[in-house]
Amino acid sequence: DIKPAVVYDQAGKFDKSFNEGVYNGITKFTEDTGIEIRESEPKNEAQVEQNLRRLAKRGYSPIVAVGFTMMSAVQKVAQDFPDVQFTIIDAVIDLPNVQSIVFKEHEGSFLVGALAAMASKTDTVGFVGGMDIPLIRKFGCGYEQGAKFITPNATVIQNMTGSTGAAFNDPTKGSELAKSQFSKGADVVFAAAGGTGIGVYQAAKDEGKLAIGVDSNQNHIQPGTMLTSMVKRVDSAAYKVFEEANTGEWKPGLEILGLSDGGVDWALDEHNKGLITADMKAKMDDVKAKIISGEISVHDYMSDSTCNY
Amino acid sequence: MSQAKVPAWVSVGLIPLLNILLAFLVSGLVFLAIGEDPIEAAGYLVYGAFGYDEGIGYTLYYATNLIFTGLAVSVAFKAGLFNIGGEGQAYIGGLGVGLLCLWFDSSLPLLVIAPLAIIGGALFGAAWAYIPAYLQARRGSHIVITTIMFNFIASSLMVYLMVNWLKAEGVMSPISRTFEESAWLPYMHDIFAPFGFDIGDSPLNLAFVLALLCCVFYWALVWHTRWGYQLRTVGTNPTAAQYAGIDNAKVTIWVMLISGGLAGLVGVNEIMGVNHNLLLNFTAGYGFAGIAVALMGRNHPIGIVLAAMLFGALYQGGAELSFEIPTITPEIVVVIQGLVILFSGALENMFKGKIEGLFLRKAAA
Amino acid sequence: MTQQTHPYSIELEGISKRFGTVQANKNIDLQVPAGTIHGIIGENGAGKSTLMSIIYGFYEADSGSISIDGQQVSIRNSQDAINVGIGMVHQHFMLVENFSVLENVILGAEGGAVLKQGMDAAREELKRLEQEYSLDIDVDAIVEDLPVGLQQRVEILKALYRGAKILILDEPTGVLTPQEADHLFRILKSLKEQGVTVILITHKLREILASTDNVSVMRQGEMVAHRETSKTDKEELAELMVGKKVRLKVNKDEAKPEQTVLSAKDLSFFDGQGVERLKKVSLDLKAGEILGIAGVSGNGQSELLNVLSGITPMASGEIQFAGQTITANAPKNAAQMRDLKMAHVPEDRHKMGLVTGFEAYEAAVLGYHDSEAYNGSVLMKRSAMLEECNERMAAWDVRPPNPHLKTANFSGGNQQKIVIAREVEQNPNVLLIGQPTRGVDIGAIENIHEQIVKLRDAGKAILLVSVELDEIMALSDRIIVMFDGAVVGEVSANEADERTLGLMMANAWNEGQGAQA
Amino acid sequence: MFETLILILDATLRVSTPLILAALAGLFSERSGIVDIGLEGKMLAGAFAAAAAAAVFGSAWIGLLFAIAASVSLALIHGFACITHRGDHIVSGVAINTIVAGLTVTLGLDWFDQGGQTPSLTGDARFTPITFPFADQLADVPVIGLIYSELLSGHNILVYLAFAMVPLTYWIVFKTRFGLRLRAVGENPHAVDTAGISVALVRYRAVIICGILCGLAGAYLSTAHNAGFLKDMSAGKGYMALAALIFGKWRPIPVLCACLLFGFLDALAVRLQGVSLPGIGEVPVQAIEVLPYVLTVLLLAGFIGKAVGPKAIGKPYVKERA
Ligand SMILES: Nc1ncnc2c1ncn2[C@@H]1O[C@H](COP(=O)(O)OP(=O)(O)OP(=O)(O)O)[C@@H](O)[C@H]1O
Ligand SMILES: Nc1ncnc2c1ncn2[C@@H]1O[C@H](COP(=O)(O)OP(=O)(O)OP(=O)(O)O)[C@@H](O)[C@H]1O
Ligand SMILES: [Mg+2]
Ligand SMILES: [Mg+2]
Repeated sequence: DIKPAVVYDQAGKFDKSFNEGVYNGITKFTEDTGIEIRESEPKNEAQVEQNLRRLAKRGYSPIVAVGFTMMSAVQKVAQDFPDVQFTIIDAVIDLPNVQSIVFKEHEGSFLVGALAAMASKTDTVGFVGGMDIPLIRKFGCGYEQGAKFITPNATVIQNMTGSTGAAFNDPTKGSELAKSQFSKGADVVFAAAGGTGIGVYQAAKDEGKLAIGVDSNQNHIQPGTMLTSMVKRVDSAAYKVFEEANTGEWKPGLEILGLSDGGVDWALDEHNKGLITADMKAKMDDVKAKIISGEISVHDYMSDSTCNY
Repeated sequence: MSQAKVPAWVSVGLIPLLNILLAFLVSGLVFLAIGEDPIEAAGYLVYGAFGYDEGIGYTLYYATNLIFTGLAVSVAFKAGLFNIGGEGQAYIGGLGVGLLCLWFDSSLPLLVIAPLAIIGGALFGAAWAYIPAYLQARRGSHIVITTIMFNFIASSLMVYLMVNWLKAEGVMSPISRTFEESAWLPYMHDIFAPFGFDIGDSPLNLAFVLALLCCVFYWALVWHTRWGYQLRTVGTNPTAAQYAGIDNAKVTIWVMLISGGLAGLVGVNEIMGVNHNLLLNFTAGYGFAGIAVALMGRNHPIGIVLAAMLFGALYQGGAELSFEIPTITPEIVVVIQGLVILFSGALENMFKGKIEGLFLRKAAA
Repeated sequence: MTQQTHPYSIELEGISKRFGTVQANKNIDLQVPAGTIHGIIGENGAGKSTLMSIIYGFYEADSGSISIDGQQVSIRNSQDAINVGIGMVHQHFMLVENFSVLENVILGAEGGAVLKQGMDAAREELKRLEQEYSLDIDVDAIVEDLPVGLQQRVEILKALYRGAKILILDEPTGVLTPQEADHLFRILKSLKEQGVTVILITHKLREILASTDNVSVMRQGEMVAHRETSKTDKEELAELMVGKKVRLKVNKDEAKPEQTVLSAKDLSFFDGQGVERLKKVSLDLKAGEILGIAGVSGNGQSELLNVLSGITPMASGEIQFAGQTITANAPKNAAQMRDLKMAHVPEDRHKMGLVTGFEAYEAAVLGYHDSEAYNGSVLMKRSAMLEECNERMAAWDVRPPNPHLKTANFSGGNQQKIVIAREVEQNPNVLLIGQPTRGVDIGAIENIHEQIVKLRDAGKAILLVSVELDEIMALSDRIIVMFDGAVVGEVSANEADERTLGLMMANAWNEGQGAQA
Repeated sequence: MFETLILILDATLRVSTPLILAALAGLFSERSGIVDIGLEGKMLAGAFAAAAAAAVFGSAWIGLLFAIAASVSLALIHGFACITHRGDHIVSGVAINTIVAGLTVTLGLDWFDQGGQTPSLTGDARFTPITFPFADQLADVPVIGLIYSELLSGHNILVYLAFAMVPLTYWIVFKTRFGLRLRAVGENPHAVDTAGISVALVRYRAVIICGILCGLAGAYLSTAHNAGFLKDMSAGKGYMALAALIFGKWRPIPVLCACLLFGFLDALAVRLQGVSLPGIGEVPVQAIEVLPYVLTVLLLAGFIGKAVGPKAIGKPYVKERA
């Protein structure tokens, strides 16, 4: 049997979003296989490395590191423990014992952008990002493309919550930003902001507007308000890592997950089905097919650090 | 006020010990409240902090930061000033260290960069303390409030600088590029390795020695120089200081410079010793914890080292604890810290009167 | 006014009180006949204030009982005292300075949860009281704007407003000019006529003899004697206070003044609030003389010492000293003045002269800590400091002679010796000395006075500030009187008498025509 | 433009509410002579208790009660240390802030298993906006309509309560017996004592009021402005309130103005983000975020006028010298 472990980033495993996605994945894995997974939630920089190191020393493998903030620590520890398998999500490390998993967030964001434009009555949609980093701009850029694909003259208001890690955990600010976007005419807002999103959804609910969740399927948080969620299947990615490790198929290298392989998607469930008309659904299926087929090419912000498409 | 004196072991030994004991007792109640066994938890705590080489290394690494901030708080205390801005001074001190490393890491050897960065860190920290000090000395602004405000300002400034100027190419988080190894302060385990000692991989680095040197510096400065004499006079009786021709304002300013400089040295440990790049939030509350360290250490360098080790042990033991029992967060250590500050700081008189009275009555009888 | 049901308005039995190791009151008995003025005297620290504070419920006695009008009462806080009709004017006023007179008076007796109606009623009542006792005051004035004499009236009004039948006054005249004091005594008399019992604490035997019916004497926490005022005199009271015969005279020869060593011209000084505390003060100090400065405390003497010694900078004026001209633009701080051989024994040794948290040997170099004698190139020379401290302790008979004892743990007199030794041993050319014997017992006083005279005879110049007229007259060769920040007169020691000086201190002396009314 | 202004002001009211409540809390405490740097901790504890109780009982009002209880308990600890045991006020405040920062997360994790957060609150577990009569109908009336329907209407009860507290505080402090004693005890406790009033009792009452108001501020954070508790969610607001208190020179109306100014800057920062101002260009968000702190320092430096606090503030009341 394998001795797997996971290290969450400093937002903790219950961030209702990214980390929680991983948590859901591994819970399912444990249910399915009975294999316990060691979890660890470091609280500062020193502890990230300390915990990775300690897990490696105790013979855990594979060790999944959640989030780009762990990149440098994983890099160091992976070099020191070449026999241990590491997987990092959302960052790329080029080492023989590290698997890197990244997502085509721009494709998923394009989809929800399109849906937002369809649902908008004002032709104005909003985007609230968390920390102002290229990864989050990638979300915003995809979203904008999707919205303009449906309504070419749509207005897309974009705000970032802040420039530090705290920006992923500031619902108060999220709610203020959302309210300011609503006051500028937006009636659908997409939050790619971790815990900050909770405030955004709350504001949308309070003002009777629509919101779009991110990472996990967040439709259940404010049913009736959540138009959809741009799911980034970190849960199935994590599940897959452990499964492959269990069957001996785990291999290092870069893995990019997008629409075609279900790595990103939009969520339709009982919580939002009342908001999605058959028309919209049909249109969405069409757009999705076109992206997968390559007929629509979505620009990736991180490829050239601009949003020119 | 008495001819009959309370024995020293009572006032510097027994009473503080009772206070800490009480803090731990109440902490135990918190463990019980969250359904954890306090004895088991204490076991992990102690083992994590002192049970193995690496753990000890981590304990001392945390203690290093706390010695710096503890000394910083304490030296200001000696002059009657409450420097609550250690956090910001450490932050800006780290900026100084980082900038020097970034500028010189590829052109100068460690032997030159190290002293440069130490001085730089101290200077930056001191500079950040200068404004509150100046305002207190010359304009009577309350230093507690100004230093708190300067913590916030430091934090905004760092975010601005990191995001707009210092961020490395191609990374997500606002961190600078990693320094060349010529700007890495040697790890203790690397220093000991050639002699055949394996002390376990930990972030403990040469900055620990610097911290100990600072203790000696503090001791000599405060009790054995005329500056120290002036400083203590200002701290205990500012009117007498004026009478003695001591320039209170000047003393206030330079003691805050020293205080800020000491706090700034946290940057040496964190930036040059451990992280090897500039990043946000590396001060992680050490500036505030320094208040507790200074209080518990009774404003004496030996006491401060001991208190810093105690708190370092709490940090490291707490990390161990939450690693072993994931239902316990490391935040519980913050609770213990707070309780220690409460009982040995704010409530220090709770037993004092009674116990001293007991001894006085015995002596009087 | 009140119906007297019992011969003693207040009666104490076996009152004891200890502060830490200080036994401030020891088994005290006292009976105050109703409707009389009862004086209490005693040296500093004898326990007078403590006793009064116990009666007023500010402190709780360790043991003993209090009876009012023959009824034993339990007074555990000031409210209890007020309820049984006791009012007190404290040595240090208990006023909220930025409140109006009215607010101060009603504090604690507001007459309702909302202020409005209580305030209006109080205004009426105060008008009545003011007329009845001729206590004129503007009830809407802010207390800190009032002169001390009026602030004291507020205290008295406070007590009367609460219906006090027993009024305690703790050293009420210490801050008053003789004329203000006279007014106070007239008020007390009219209170007495209305049936109020007055307990009066004062150091001034003159006042006791002039205005009380009975007098009790305290010494070292004990009540040692009671006398009917008409049947005692100054000498007896002084002896009772101190416990031995008192020589009230200082032995000294005629002064032989030489050249002027310090000359001040038109010194001005403003305090933090911008009040002018020194108004163009000029004086000359000659070698070989003691120049005394008399005045009610708070008339600029402290400020004068501080400006002369460089502790606070002057606003304008000029000091000539040791060949230097010191002005507002070319100031010298206290350390620089010391270098020019000016020594200074400050008025308040706790606040200024010592650092009570220091060990004696450290306190013994305060102000001279920069001197080469105590310093190496970087570190201070502890052994040199200790050695010198030991020597001085022996020479000045400081008890206990332990240089490592915390300064706070020496008694007042010994603390004063440490300070005076420190300053005198520097062999200064000018010694400024403020309140040299405040809180010091008679034995030590003699010693200190001797030292001052000895220094003068060695040809040094001495500027002496004291609020004790007796001390000024006993020591000085020349006397300057200060009032409201200005020098209002100068007399030579031979011409000085208490009456003239008293009038000068009240600024009521007109040369040529004698005293005004 | 006018609409934008109204909307910014609307946000200002929301953001400054916890500041106002906490600053008034500090006003009571500090007027009595007790320095309270622990506003932050009390507010955080209140936020946690409110959200936790609201999550369990499903009622924001019950949450509010718990918030007040938690905050008052801390206030009593502060009082016990500073009033009864003459401890250092600042040290006690720092201790309380530290304990609360750790304890809320620890208890939160134990009780709710959500990484120290409380569950998201919905429905009655939150204070919801109150819409004034005819607000919707009047919305289209020029100027007045907007002011009435956007700015004045549509806040939750705690916002209105906070603003009502300002004149109430003024009245209590300056027009009542308690207020007179409160002010006196902060200026000269000896005078209060000799007037037959217990200094400790007045001060304890003051810190209890302080606790109640901090509890309100905390409850606002977690059950009105947000929908749940989050680690460190007070985010320095307690310190800002303290700054506002000094800025406002310990007087209710100026304190209100200071809070509104800070709130306005905060609301403005959200809206100025990424906006390019004519002549200045794009202002870094950090520059706006830092304004309240810089303003406070400038005030303290005496450039705007000296802030002189109650005279006996921070000094333990001792009758018997030790
Ligand atoms: N609050 C206190 N705490 C400790 N000791 C005190 C306190 N008040 C007075 N004492 C001590 O008690 C003794 C008596 O003091 P008290 O003030 O009663 O003297 P007093 O006769 O009023 O003197 P004075 O004439 O100087 O006013 C002194 O030794 C003094 O130091
Ligand atoms: N303010 C004070 N702080 C601490 N201790 C004090 C204080 N005042 C007095 N004492 C203590 O009380 C004792 C008695 O002091 P006090 O000044 O009444 O002595 P004394 O009997 O008058 O002696 P002396 O004749 O030397 O003045 C001293 O030994 C001292 O330790
Ligand atoms: Mg007295
Ligand atoms: Mg004495």
